[in-house]
Formats: sequence, C-alpha cells, structure tokens
Amino acid sequence: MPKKQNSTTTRRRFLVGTAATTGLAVAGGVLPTRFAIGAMAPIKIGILLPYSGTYAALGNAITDALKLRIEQAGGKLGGRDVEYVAINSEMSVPKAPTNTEKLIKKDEVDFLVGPVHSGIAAVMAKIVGKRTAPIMIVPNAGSNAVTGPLCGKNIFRTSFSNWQPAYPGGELMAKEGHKTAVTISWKYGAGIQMMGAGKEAFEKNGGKVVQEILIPFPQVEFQAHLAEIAALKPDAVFAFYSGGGATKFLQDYAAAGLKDNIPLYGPGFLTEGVTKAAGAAAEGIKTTLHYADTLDTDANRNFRSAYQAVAGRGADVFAVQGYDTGSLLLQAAAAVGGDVSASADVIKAMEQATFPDSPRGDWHMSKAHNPIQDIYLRQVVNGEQKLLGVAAKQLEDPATGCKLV
Amino acid sequence: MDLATFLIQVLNGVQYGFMLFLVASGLTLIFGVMGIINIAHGAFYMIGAYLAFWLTGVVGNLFLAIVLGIPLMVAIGYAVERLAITHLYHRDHLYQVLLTYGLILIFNEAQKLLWGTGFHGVRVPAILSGAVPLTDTLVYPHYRLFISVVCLGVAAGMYVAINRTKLGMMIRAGASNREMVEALGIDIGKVFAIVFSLGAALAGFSGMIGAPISSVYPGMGDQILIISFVVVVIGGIGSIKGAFVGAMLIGLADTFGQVLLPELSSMVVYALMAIILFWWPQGLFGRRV
Amino acid sequence: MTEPILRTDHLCKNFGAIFAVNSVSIGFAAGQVHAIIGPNGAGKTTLIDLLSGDTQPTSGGIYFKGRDVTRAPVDRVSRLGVGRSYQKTNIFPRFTCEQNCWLGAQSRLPNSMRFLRPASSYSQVRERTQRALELCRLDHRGQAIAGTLSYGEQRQLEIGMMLATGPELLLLDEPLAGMGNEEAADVIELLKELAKDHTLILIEHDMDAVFAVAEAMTVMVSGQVLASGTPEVIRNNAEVQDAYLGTGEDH
Amino acid sequence: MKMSRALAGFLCAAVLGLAVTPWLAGEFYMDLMIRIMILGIFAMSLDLLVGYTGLISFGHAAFFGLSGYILAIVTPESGPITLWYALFMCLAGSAIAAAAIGWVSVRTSGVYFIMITLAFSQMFFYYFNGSVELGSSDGIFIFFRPDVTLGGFALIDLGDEYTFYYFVLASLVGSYLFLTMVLRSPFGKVIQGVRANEARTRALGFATQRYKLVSFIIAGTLAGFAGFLEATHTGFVSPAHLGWHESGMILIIVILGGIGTLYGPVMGAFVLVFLQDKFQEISDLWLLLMGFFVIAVVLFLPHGIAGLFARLTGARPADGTEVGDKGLAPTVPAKSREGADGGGTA
Repeated sequence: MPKKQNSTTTRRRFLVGTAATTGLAVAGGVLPTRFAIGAMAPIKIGILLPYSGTYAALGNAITDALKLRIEQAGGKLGGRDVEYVAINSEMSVPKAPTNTEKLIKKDEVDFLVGPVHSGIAAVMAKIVGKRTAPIMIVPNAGSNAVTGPLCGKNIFRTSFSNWQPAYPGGELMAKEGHKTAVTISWKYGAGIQMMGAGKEAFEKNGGKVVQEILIPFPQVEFQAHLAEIAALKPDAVFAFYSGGGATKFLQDYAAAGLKDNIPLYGPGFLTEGVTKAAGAAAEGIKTTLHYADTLDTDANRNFRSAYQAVAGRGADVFAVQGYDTGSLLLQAAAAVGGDVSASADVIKAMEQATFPDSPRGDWHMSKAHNPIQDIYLRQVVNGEQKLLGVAAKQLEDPATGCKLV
Repeated sequence: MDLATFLIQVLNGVQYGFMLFLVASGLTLIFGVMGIINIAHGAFYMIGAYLAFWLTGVVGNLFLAIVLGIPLMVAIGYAVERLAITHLYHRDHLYQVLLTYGLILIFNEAQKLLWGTGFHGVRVPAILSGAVPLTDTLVYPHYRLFISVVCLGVAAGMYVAINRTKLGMMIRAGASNREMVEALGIDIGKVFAIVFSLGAALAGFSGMIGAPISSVYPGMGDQILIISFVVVVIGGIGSIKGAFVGAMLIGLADTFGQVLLPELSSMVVYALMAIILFWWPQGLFGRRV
Repeated sequence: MTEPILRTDHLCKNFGAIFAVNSVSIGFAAGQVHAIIGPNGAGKTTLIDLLSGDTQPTSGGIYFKGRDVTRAPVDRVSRLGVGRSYQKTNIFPRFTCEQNCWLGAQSRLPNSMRFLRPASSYSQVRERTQRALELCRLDHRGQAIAGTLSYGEQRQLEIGMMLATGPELLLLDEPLAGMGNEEAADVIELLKELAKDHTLILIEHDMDAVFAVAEAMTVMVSGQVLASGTPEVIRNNAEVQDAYLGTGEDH
Repeated sequence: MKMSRALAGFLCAAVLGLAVTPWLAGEFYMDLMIRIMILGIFAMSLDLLVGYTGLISFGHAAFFGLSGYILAIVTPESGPITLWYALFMCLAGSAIAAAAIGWVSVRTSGVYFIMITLAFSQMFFYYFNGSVELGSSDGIFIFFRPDVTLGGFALIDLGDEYTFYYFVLASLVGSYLFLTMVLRSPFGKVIQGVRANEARTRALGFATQRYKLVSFIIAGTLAGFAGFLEATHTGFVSPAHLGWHESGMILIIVILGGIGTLYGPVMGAFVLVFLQDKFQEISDLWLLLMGFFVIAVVLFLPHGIAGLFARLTGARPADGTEVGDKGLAPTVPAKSREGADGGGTA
C-alpha cells in the first residue's frame, strides 16, 4: 500500500509557508497553487475501513476490489496517479471523528471512501456534509440516514440502503404463503432498519409479525431466543445478521432443529460470504440482495476471475461494492480531466454515472445518491448462492428525509 | 412461559454456564495462585479456536486437533509467562492489566497475520452430529451435551488435581502463602510458570472445544473476556468453586434476562454482579482479608 | 473505685469455632498503665483490635468513658480519643515524618472535607504536628522519608502519629518488639513520660519492661482472663506462675 | 505538592505553546490539540483516583460518555442551548451517577474495585447500546454547540473553532489548578493517605470510605466535564464512548504519562495521540506496534513520561506522591492476595 512519507515533509514545509503567508492564502493565492499541484500530484483517496476485528474481511474485500478496478483502467484517475491513504477504522465510532478529520484536514484527500459501520457513516457524513470537499463514497454502510436525513451533495453511496435488500425479503415471505413471522436481529441501526423494512413489506402483503426480537449488538448467544421461537411456532423467521454473527446464527438455528420446521428468510447478508463457514446450516435458505455470485453476465464472470486472481479468494457483495466505487471514481475523474477540485462538475458526473460493467448488473444513482438497482432472489444450493430471479426490479430507496429529493 | 419452555431455558442457561466455567476456571486459577489479572485470557481462547480450525483442516478431525493443540497452548502460555508475565509478580494490578492489554493487541494482530480476517466454521465431529428431540420443533444437539459433560469432567479433574496431587498441594500453598512455599524449598517461579501454562491451555481448550458452536472469527476473545471476569469476580477471585457457581448464575441470569427482560437483557449480568459485590464485597466464595 | 475510662463486658470474638477472645471483662482505670500479658495466641492482639475498633466483636460490649463503642469502627474510636500502634510497624513509609504526623493532627479538625485552603495554612494542625514530633523525639527528622528511618525510629514515629491525634488513651501492641536494648530503653523512657498524662494499655513480652512501667496487669491465656491486678498481685499469683511466667526467673 | 522550578517553567512554556498553536498550525493540528487537551482533562480526572486515591477504576469512561449523552438529550434540534445550563446538566448528571456508582464501589477494594467499576460502566454501555431512541449502538448527534448569548449577541459561541479552542485550553488549565488546589487541601492530604495506607488512615480517625466516595465523585464529575467538551467537539456520542476499551485507553494514557503527577497524564494524552498517528502511517499493523509499545512502557517506564522527565531534570520529590519513583512504584508488592483460596473448593 503506498504510504505517504514524502507528503508529510511536504506538508510541514507547506505549514511553515502558510504561517508566513496567511494573508496571501486568504487573498485566494491558494487556488492557483492547488491547481498547479493538481496537474502533477496524485489524486488522493482516503479510505476508512475496518482492517481488524470482526469486520476486517469486509474492509479487505472492498479495498482490494476498488484497487483492482482502478488498476484495470490503467491505474490512473483522469490521467493522474492515485495515492491511497488507508486508515483502519477498527469499527470504533469514538475514533471516527479523529480519523475522518485526519483524512480531510491532514491528508487533504480528494475522495473519502468508507465506511462499513453505519455509526461511523453517520459521523463521517456529518463532517463531510458541512463541507464542499472532499466527496464521500460509502462502499457499504447501509444506514438509511446516509442518503436520508444526512444526505448531501458530496455524499454518495455505491452499496445499498438497509431498506433495499430487506423490503423484497418481506414481500417474498408473504408471497410464499407464510402468515406469521418472527423477526430477529441485532439491536442497532442496520438491524432495526432492515427488520422494519421486512416487517413493512410482510404486513403490507397480508402477513403478521408476532414477535420482534432484538439482541444487543454484537452478542452471539442465541439459544434462549431460539427456544422462544420454537415455543411461538411462527410460519417463518426473518433474520438479519452478518459475518461471524450470521455464521453462528445459522449454525445454532439449524442445530436447534428449527431449520427443518420454520423456514428462514432475510436480507442477503445472512448468507453472504458465510456459506463455507456455516456449511449445511445455510443450505436452502432464500435471501434477497443486490448481488448474487452466480449472476450470468460477462461482467460478473470477468470480475470474479480477476478478483480471485488478485485477492486469492472468492468475490462477495462487498467486493462488488468496492469495485463499483472504483468505477464511480474513474468516471468522475475522467469527466473533469483529472481536475477533481472543480467539485460541482465532479458531483454532476457522479450523479450521471452508469455502471454497465458492474458485476451486479447496471444501476444508477438516485437523487439522494443511493443506487437504484435490481434486488435478486437467491438460494443457497450446495454451498453456492443460486440465482432464482429478480425479486425487485430497479428498486429505489424511499430516501425519507433527504433534502436533495 | 410453559413448563417445557422453562426447562429448556434452564438447560440453555446451564449449558452456557458450563462453557463460561471452562474459560473462567483458567482465569481464576491464574488470579488466585499468581495474583495476576490476565486480560489476555480471552486472546488465549481465540488462539485455541483458531488452532482448532487450522488443525482440524490439517488432520481432518477435531478431537485429534485438540490433542495436538493443547501442547501448543501450553507452549504459548509458557513462553508468555517467561517473557512477560514473570516481570509482573511484584507489580501493582494496574501494570498487569496494562501489560496483558498489550498482549491482546499483539495476539489479535498475530492472528490476523497467520489466519487472515475471515470467519470460519469448524465441523462437529460426525459421531456427535446428531440431536435429541426436545419438543416437536426443537432439538438439542449432541455436541452441546458433549460440551457439558466435558466441562463437568474438567471441573472434577481440577478438583482432584488441586486436592489430591503434589502439584495441587504446591498450588494451594502458593496461593495462601508464597513465602512459606519458598521457605520449603519449592521453586515458586516454576509453580507459577506451570499454573500460567495450564491456565492458558484451559482457555485454549475452551476455544477449541467451543469452536464448532461459536465459529471462529477475529476479535472473538474480547467478547468472552469481560463476561468471564464477571464470573470470576462473582464467585470470588481464586475460587474454582466460586467460578463454577458464578458461571451457573451468569448463564441462567443471561438466558432468562434475554427472554424476560429483552429491553435490559445485557444489563442483567452486570446488575447481578453489582448486587453480589454490594453484599459480598469479596465475591460469593472469596476469602476475606 | 471510680468508673474506668475503658471497660469491656463479656467480650467475645470467635473465628469459626475458635474463640480468640472469650468472655473478657476488664476495666481500665484512667491514668494508669495497664499491661496485658500472656503466651502467644492468648488473644491479646485480638483484644486490642476489638478495643480499637479494627475488629468487631462477636458478642459482649465495650464502653469508653461510659459510652457504648462496641460496634464503633476504628475511625470513630480514634476520634473519641483512643490512639493505637500496631505490632507490625504501620506507618506511611513513603511520606516524610512530618507528613506522617500531619495526618494524625489533621484528623482532629472537625472534618477534613475541606477543599479550598491549602492544608499547610491550618496553623493549629501545624502546631499539633510539631508537638507530636517533639514528643516522639523525631523533631530533628521531620523531613526524612519515614521508610528510611531505623526500625526504632519508625516505632517512635508510629507513637508520634498516634500522639498527633491527641488521644486520652493509648493502645500499644508490643511497642518494644524487635528492639535492641538501647532502643528499648529509650522507648521505655518515652512510655513513662506518656504515662504522666495518658492512659496506656500495652501488650508486651518483655517482662522487665512490663514490671518497670505497669501499674496494673491482666494475664490472658486461651482467650480468657487468667488474672488481673497490680504487678505485685500478678507476680505472686501461683496460677499465673504456672501458666505463663513459668519458673518466673527467666526474666 | 512543591514542584521543581524546571517543571514549573516547562508547564508554563507548554501552556504558552498551546496558546499560540492556532496561529501556527493548520486546521488539522488545531483539531488534534483540542482532542488531546480534552483527553488530558479526562486523564487528570482519572489520575485523581488512580494516582492519588489509590482507586483503580476500569469504568471511568462511564461518566465521559454519560455526560455526552446528557448534552445530546438536552440540546434541541432547532438551535444551540445555553452553555451554563448544558454544563450544569452534564456535570450534575455525572456527579449523581458517580455518587451512585461510588457508593457501592468504594465498599470493595483491589481487583474487586476494578471489576465493579467495569461492571457499572458496562451497564451504562448496554443501556445506551440498547436504547433505540438514543440511536442504540450507532450513537446520537448533537447538532449545535452550546453558546452564551446576551440580548441576541453571542458572548461565547463554542461553534466558533477558535473560541472553542481557547475554551478547552482554559478548561485544561482550570482543571489542573482545581485539582492542585484539591490535593493541597486537607481533603487532598487524606486521600493521599488512603492511597499510601488506607488502614492506617482509618485508624488515625478518618472515615476513609467517605473520602474515597467524594474523590470518586470529583473525578467522575471532571470526567463528565471532559465528556461534555468531547461531545461538543465532535457533535456526536455513542455507546463506545463509555465502553471498556475507552476506559482502558484512558488508563494507558494515565500510566504512560506518569500516575500521581496530574501533568503527566496530559503529556500521556499528547504522546499517545501522536504516536497513534505515527504508527498508523508507518504500518497497517500499527496495533501490533502499539501492543509492543504498551508492554515496553510497563516494563521500562513504570513511572511514565513524568518519571523520565523528573529524572532528566533531577527534580526532587516533595512528598510521597509527587514524582514517579514515589508513585505506585513497581516495588510495591501486588496487593493481590485477597480472596485467594486457590481451589480445593471445586
């Protein structure tokens, strides 16, 4: 990973300069300087993702795919070199303000990519939203708020809103003839929002949620609640967990014998990237997500083999989100010939970006800067995500509370 | 809650308690005998789980993996004791907490370097993959029963080892009067090294045997650490019996807290701890000073 | 006979099945030096612990100047005017001698929940501290770190800390323990001087010292009082000679 | 608490340096210094407990975070709240919480005290973690910084970065002077006695539990003050602000700086934040470096930076708790034997 030893010294010299010529800078002397630097200096991409702890795999997948996409396009953005400044978010919300400020004010990045965690996303969006630069691209965190109440001109998302993959899941559950359901998830933003969307869709289509179980994040002791579900005997269970939590939930659910009696549904994260770890416990589970491994397109096949080659592991939805983040950056920089300081033009280019070569199929930005995308229906068969069809065509998040809409 | 559900929840609570006991017993042993607060205990648990995952992949069987993994854990524990912990015996708790916190950071990063950041499952050995039906919808896996039996076995084994063996005698003596043990010509340093290695092995063993139901992922040690401390403190630091009772209390309180007080479920165990320490400032079976 | 300054009434303390102190009733006359003697394990230190409030009795009562202090904690007993020193030197080894005594002196402020003025500006505390240092003959070592003093000086310091609290009654647990002859002689002198205006209760194994200073004595064996009276009475008590003084000529 | 001339000079120079920082450094460093100063106040408050009262709290972040939540709750979404009112609510809330937690906690000692403070902070953590109205684990925003207005004219507007910077600087100096005053007072002498030898202090006539409790309340309230500043600074508070990692981090800062010195922990905050910054630049494995660093501090720098500083300037300790080698020195035998029954009881 290119680090920036040299830029530190440059910056120190720059600081001294600023102190001496504060007046000049205020007078606007900075702008031409910046452009002069801009022509030769690399475009800086700040990355704030988890590289340790439970979600490290997500951070790595996103980073690897992002770099892969830019390498595929020649390793340059709008003709300029690229410099990555990556910070491990450690999934720590208290550290998020400092980390974000550091990337913005110290490293003066042009683009800010991150995060995975919705809480950190809110912190970043709040800081970035007050400014005109840099432009923030969320490659995962699904918090509805980021493209809702916290949305902003310079805040984009290439992943999903929590509402998107969950709503079709609730619909599916009702369509498959289930009348009653229990929802179960972690008690945090993503869990609450996804369960809310699933419940909304399920009840709109004639179902009834009989119990909503929220377990404190990130606890993974499910036994007591599984016994509770067994006693309630609903027609179906709608669940959202991800990563290690999902593996454990699926295993416990199967081991308790519930899997054979009460079918499990959920947003695709429930089975995404965990099928190998969960093994038989994941077999047969139907989920809805904006991606499926087995999408039968050239774009997807090419992406998967290229990613496997550089990363040494199979691609997942997180890699796809990182990859599309790369595509978005390429289009934005190309539209302005590399002069990313002209932020209004960059934003316009990003709003109009298209993704014909996206592994998940073509999608585009909504007015709130969230993907309008297909949501697929998948089922785990022999440890693979088998594509059953499209659950919702070009689904758009309601973006409640966003002033851009 | 009908009677059947109640009994099932009791079963769940007791089983969770057994698992907690396995982790907490090593912690309380190190605490009680050596006077060391080892907050890296959770890291040993994590390493155990990763060893189980890795060795199962290599040799194809969890039991064999555990047999191979335990000596490795003892070795790791021994190395840590010799290199770091040995400097802490005459230091305040504060420094013990800090140094072992440093160890957590190192172990977490080492885990990342060795095994990457993905999460993994460990297959339940075929012989134990069945289940006992409890109700028409619910079954209870054999493997969970197996863990409970193993935990009881470990508890009994520790009881015998501490009360009936020479090492146990030295451990008991070391816990109550270090000077006397030294005066008797026993190398207390050696006893400590053994105890620490055993404690690490116990934590590792918990991680290994629990791996099929906990799954294996980065940072898994942090979660179990705090709750293990709660168990140890409730029971009284250094008391194996206390750890056992504490583990049962916490297992049941947590299970029923989740069902009966879902809004406050995670606060329940900590509230229980505060209440117990209010009435028994040294824990339930702690020795008064 | 006047009402004793401190009196116990069937005082008991047991640890499990073992009675360390068993139904002890003693009256300590004001202004006297009262020695408690007895073999090791007789319950002497436990008795002192009960009197000072360091330990709470199982049953029975303790009365200081007619006031029931049976369950009073050690800090309250101290504020009522009972000072104590410990068998094993108990000082603040990292503080200077002056600071050691300072805390004792400061404890006689109505309360120490005072946050604004520097402690050093309380002149009455300063004077008290100084007087205590003089009394324990350490005024020349005020700035020395207590932990660096000689053993004998540390014992003196502990008495000084106690004196700084201005007690009427002193509980001294083996004040001469571990001292050489010369140091011991110094401390005996000190005790004699203190006896002029304090009540002293002391445990001591050095019989010469005991007979040199004590005006009353109590002999304890197995947690119980074997005999009580003047030194003369005790010396001539056959039972005591059997049980404790033995041949009596060793000393 | 006499201090050497070199030290006094150094501290004055440091404050002067902080005062001119906004004029020399850029936006980022100004921001970083604010964060460091806030952590400094937080660390000093813990030093009162750890370094002067001998109470090792592993749950000190509870007050830091709680105060932030109080600010979030009292700040309306429509506009700023009056500084004095916000401050009063945050400090009163922290003080009440500290009184409640302290009342139970000071009954225990040693490891049990460490653990019971941890338990209480975890209870706070899970309360906020589970509170959907307060944003559960994602946290909650504070949209406006408090201000003081008089007839529509903003006298103190913490929304202004420079005003806020100097407000925090004044708070740091004020906190230092406040704690210095407390430590010199009769109360301060008692708690230092408690730390050196609690049993002896009791036997001298002090109801030590009451003093420990009051010390706990003062420290908790000051931590709440730091939490107020932090929440104002970032406009955000989350359960992680009161989690055990945060409590552990602040303990590290105190020890790194040098316990029982007050100024040491502030230096500790400075060093740790900058070190973190540097380690992050050096390597992806910066946590590994941090781990080795923490261990090195424990083994080779038990008196922290302040101890090193004292050795370099040859400062003589004035009393038992002044400088490093008089502090919680490594030669103190671990007071860890409580409750050891070593089994035989299974």
